[in-house]
Amino acid sequence: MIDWLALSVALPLLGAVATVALPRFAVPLGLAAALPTVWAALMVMVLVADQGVQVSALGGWGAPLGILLRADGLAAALLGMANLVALAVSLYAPGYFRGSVLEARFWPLWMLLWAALNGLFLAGDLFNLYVTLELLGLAAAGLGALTGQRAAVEANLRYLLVGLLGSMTYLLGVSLIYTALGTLDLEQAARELRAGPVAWVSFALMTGGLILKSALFPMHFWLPPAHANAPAPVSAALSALVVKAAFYLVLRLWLELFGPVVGASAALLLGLLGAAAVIWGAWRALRAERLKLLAAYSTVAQLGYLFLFFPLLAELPAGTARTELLGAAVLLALTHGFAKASLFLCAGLLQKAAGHDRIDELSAATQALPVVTLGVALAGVALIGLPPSGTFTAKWMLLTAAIDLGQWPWVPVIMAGTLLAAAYVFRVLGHAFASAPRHGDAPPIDPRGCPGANAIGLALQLPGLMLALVAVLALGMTAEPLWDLLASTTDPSEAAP
Amino acid sequence: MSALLLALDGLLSISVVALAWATVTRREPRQAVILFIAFGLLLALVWARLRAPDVALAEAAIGAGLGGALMLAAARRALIQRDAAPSPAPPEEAGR
Amino acid sequence: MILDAWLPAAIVLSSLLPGLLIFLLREDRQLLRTGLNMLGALVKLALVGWLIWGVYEGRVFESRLTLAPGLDLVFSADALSVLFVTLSTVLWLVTTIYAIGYLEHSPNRSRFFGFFSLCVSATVGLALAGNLFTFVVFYEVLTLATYPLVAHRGTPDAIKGARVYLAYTLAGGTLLLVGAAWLHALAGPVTFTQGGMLGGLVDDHPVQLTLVFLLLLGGLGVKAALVPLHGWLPQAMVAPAPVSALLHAVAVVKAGAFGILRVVYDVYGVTVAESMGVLGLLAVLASVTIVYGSIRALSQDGLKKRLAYSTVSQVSYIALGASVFGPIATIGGVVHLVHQGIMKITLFFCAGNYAETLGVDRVSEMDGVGRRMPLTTLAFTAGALGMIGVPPAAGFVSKWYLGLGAAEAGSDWVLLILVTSSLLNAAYFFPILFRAWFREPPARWPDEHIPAARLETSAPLLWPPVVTAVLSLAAGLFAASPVSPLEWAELIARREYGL
Amino acid sequence: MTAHLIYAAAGLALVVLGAWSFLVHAPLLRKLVALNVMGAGVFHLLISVGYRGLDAPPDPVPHALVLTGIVVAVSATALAVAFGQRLEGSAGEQDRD
Amino acid sequence: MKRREAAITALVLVLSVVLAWAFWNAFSGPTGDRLAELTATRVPESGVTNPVTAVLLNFRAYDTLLELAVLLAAILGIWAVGKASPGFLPAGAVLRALVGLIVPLLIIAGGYMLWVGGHAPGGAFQAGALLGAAGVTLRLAGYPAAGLPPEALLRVTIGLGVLIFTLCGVALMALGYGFLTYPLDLAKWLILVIETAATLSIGATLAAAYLGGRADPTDSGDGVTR
Repeated sequence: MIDWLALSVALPLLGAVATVALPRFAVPLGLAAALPTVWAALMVMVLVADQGVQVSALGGWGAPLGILLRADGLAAALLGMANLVALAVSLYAPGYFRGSVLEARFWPLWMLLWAALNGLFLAGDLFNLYVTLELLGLAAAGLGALTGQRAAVEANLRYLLVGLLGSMTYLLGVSLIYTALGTLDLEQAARELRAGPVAWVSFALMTGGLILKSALFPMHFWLPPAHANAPAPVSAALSALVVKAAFYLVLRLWLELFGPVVGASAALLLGLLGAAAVIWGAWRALRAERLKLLAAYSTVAQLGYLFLFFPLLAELPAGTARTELLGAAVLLALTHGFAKASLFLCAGLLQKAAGHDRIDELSAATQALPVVTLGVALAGVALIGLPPSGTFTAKWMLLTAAIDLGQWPWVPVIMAGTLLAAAYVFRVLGHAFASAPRHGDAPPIDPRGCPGANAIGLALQLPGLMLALVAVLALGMTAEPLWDLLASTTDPSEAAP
Repeated sequence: MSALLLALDGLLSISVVALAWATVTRREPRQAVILFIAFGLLLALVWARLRAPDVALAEAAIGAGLGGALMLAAARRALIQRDAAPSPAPPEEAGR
Repeated sequence: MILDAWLPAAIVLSSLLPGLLIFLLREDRQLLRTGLNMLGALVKLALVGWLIWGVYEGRVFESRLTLAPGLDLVFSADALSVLFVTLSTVLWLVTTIYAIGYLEHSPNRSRFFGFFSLCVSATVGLALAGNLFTFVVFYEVLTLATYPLVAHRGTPDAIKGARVYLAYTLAGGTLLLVGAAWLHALAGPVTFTQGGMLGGLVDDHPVQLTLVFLLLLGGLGVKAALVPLHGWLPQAMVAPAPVSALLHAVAVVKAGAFGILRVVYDVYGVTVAESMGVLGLLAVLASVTIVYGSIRALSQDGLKKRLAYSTVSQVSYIALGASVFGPIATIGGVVHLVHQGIMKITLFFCAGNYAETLGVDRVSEMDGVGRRMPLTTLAFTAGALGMIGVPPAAGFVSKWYLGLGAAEAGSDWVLLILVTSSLLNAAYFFPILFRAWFREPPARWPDEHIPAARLETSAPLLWPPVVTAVLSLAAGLFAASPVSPLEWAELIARREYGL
Repeated sequence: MTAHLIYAAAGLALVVLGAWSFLVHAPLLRKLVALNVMGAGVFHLLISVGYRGLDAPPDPVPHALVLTGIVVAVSATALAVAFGQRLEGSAGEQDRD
Repeated sequence: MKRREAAITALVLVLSVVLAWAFWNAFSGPTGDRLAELTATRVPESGVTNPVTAVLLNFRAYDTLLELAVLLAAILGIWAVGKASPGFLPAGAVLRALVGLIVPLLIIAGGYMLWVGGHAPGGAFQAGALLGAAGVTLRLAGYPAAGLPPEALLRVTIGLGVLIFTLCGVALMALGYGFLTYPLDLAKWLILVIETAATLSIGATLAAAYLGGRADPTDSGDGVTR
């Protein structure tokens, strides 16, 4: 009997211990743990697709005494995305860190972060979620401060403190649920929670705590410096996965636990915050001077889009239309995960080649590394939401739903967000074309004036490009099975007549 | 008996909160941390009263003990540094 | 037949796949790159031939890919799409040859031809789009694929032009997206249907559908360069000549005009659109654009700029044809989609030849070019006369049908527009022709690259304009033959009006 | 039986005190102390939820949760202290870019 | 600044009222027992008699495993950021003399705590904390390494808890019991093994955390990504 759910968490934990114990062999040991972890996660996805929701009662006790791991379609989709992104990061990291003291420090924390992510996606227990959140937060802070540089440490100290406040708030909400319902199991709690002060306040506490962690506007202030100052593979993981994990939890709790009992005004509030995030994040990204800072602000904006789905989901009765829209939300989250990871991985290489990541001085680097630039371009297409990326499909469905439900105010927000995103993406891409002219008198730019570029092999460039291709082509053109997968999402309001 | 116990509970609760108040309002970091340690130990005592001896032990040893020791060391370092440098070090702006 | 389901997709892929391969080529693999380019163009031509034959036989071609529940990418072929696909495929072949001659010694060729192929793939994709969603997808992809071509030279001017292009087209794309999504929310998946697909919906949501029409028109009008959304087109003139040809004749501007035809005829249906009163607005916009473009063209000394404003004016004939109710005007508009393409591409090829061969890029420098480059100038003359509408050139046929249709619909003021525009056309083209043929050439050309040998310029630059000029003359002379664009346009008009 | 309510109220008071102090006080150590007080409040609350009077054995589940929580809190505190120390150590030092 | 503080104070006061209201509702709900009775009936199947240990190391063992991982993450993060700097005042002679007495006592008490945890208050965390306290005491007395083993061994020790815990889980799964599902006859011993490993890890980690600084074989003190 192989418990793939438990293995998705256990394998990276073993990898972490191994890389702690034998730092000299961190890379081979880390990769040796990474590959089976990805395999286990993909097996979970396959099982969910084939057989529906997968449950593993750890310790054999079952709820409410023991802890359940549970994988439904939603969990499986995010698990699959996270592990593929993590695989790309793992393949990229050795080349990126080669010869640096950071290599041995990176791997154990990275494997712990990975374990936390998988644990979080699969958790079916409210307190266990708290532990995975803390593991995620501490591992992320450690990774973010990996270089020990002042700016990085400062940003991550702030992240750590905000994260702690968030998880304490979350834990208070969990205590409230336990006090009222006497269970920590998510599904049981969902069955027993009724509309009332307990539901409202625990929703506010848990979601509020998670919003701090998922950097939803106006709680986003910690994110850009923390993500922009980390080493590129870490930024990729933080921006693509860690904040996404917090969003996933908000969505999951809302769908299963709170959606039916807290009413539409709470969802509307989430939507409003999301709208503000879309505009503010995109605006700041446009004004950013550094590529990684731009990418980090773009994360703030993209998270905003995800929260726009809440008021729409809240208004739809359970059924096909709602599942379709939920699929769009998940598609958006997945596409952003791949695209943002790709953008950070590519930005890291441009930074390596140019020695800096100031956008206005990146012409030589973008032209010396065309594969990387292609990766940036494709990731950019996905971030803007142009076809054929998955974002486009998702945005189309978001727009249609908003219009269909008469929630007009979101439409200009989406339009403005899209145009601002286009502006900041093409601010970067324009530099890829500025070159020595045949006519005219612009100063020629010599791609060879970028000595760092030669040291960057194709193997280091491919992970970023692959992720971008997934975001643009795979999720844009062949995303339909996602909705079949999500059909096995637990939605109690759907089960109840 | 019950009333007496209740009075004791009330008294304990009030002292815990009062001690916490003293802890969070103390400006001088070292004293704040020392108060925090005392607060933790008192809390451990209360938890023992609430029939949670395992947790009481853990709080005394880990929460108040090691956590306190860690923060105390940090407070001392801050003190040493401030004394060493005549111009005050920039404040540790951790929040916003 | 299973192949029928693949044919439309295969037509799109026939330029897409070579394009992707070209990206991977090293700069010096000239032979392989040219081979791939030509292979793609010829395969596409063959497939389109098969498609025409099949549509003529009455077969149904449809490729479908489901992206999400209720969201399908559909390629299918009807008379209108076949017309546009044929136009772009033929002109692409010619433009590719021209581009090879024009760019073979400049840097970043793999990048250029890769995006060139993407651009045509997107155009063919939107031509074959079977529903509005697919159209929007390829409309946006076209924007993306064209940006690098406009920016290709990398000069500050080029980067700026590309940025302006992008700002206009992406903003337009967003309007189109919202309009399309709105329509989708009202009517479900919007499949292009001859005679329109709205049915009785207009009675339920007259205001919403009018707003949707305005949004769609706003989105499409940017690419179709309707005033006041035309600002990008003159700025984009910094691009190399083959790109200008692509923008003005094969792909971008055409995509906008084609989209307007689609929306009027196959989404709303011309009868419904007429009853909603939105056609009048379109007519006014188109007329203003026609006159404004011509007036601006008068004062341009840069040859390509003058041609660009001419495009602004000429493309709106297509919209004008769509806006006048009645089959005859429709024929005029639809056939102008083809005629304007052939004539304008000829003019741009010639302009490129003057610049490449002699360094001549201003009207004031064109004295006597007819003697130095007689074949090119003959082609230019054919195109210019066609634009003015001198019989029996292709442009005359378009204008004739437009005028006849307007008279039939009782819109006499349209006749006035046509006459004014033709006079203005003459006013900005005749001076060029006069200079070229009747003035003395200067002692030295501004920047002579290619010396006159057996041919007046290099072969791949010379033959494409000659071929397209001949085509444009043929389209006018043999308008009555059964395989002419005019005949095909009549077929479309009959179907749209259910005659 | 109201003892647990008294203690729960104290727990809430601690939470609120901690949260307030975290929000209004800027220095790192004060923030850390505040977070720890807030955490202690949550833990205290959980312990009082588990308390079922002098006669009945208490609910061990909240106790176990609190034990876990204490270790997590101390881990986070240690990490934050280390980060703070790194910042002090480089207060005057030029940063490498 | 004052205005902001006042706003926060007001906000927090509102929050406290809301919290009190919600918790009042929660306490007055129907589930007074919560999991107490259920746990009590199942403790005999857990292999230990101390209910808290039963929850921590059997019913909710997975939580505890992840908690050890949190501890590991913390120490790795600490090692990532910087060197230790003197954070203590040099110990006097009296303390030095006392250390010889206190440290062995702490270690013995730790061992006892660990053993007794199965049936009485105590267990891995308390025991680990005592070991950690021994380390802190040594450090305060001026032993720079705080009694911790050398680098290579220390790295193994801090990971030991997670390692043994996870290996037990996976091995049990491979044997067909399920992840972290102890067969009843082995439960007691498995828990003891896991707790022993966890105690060592916790003790070493806490002491190392107090030490701060960096256990990094290739440490150059410079973290530039080149």
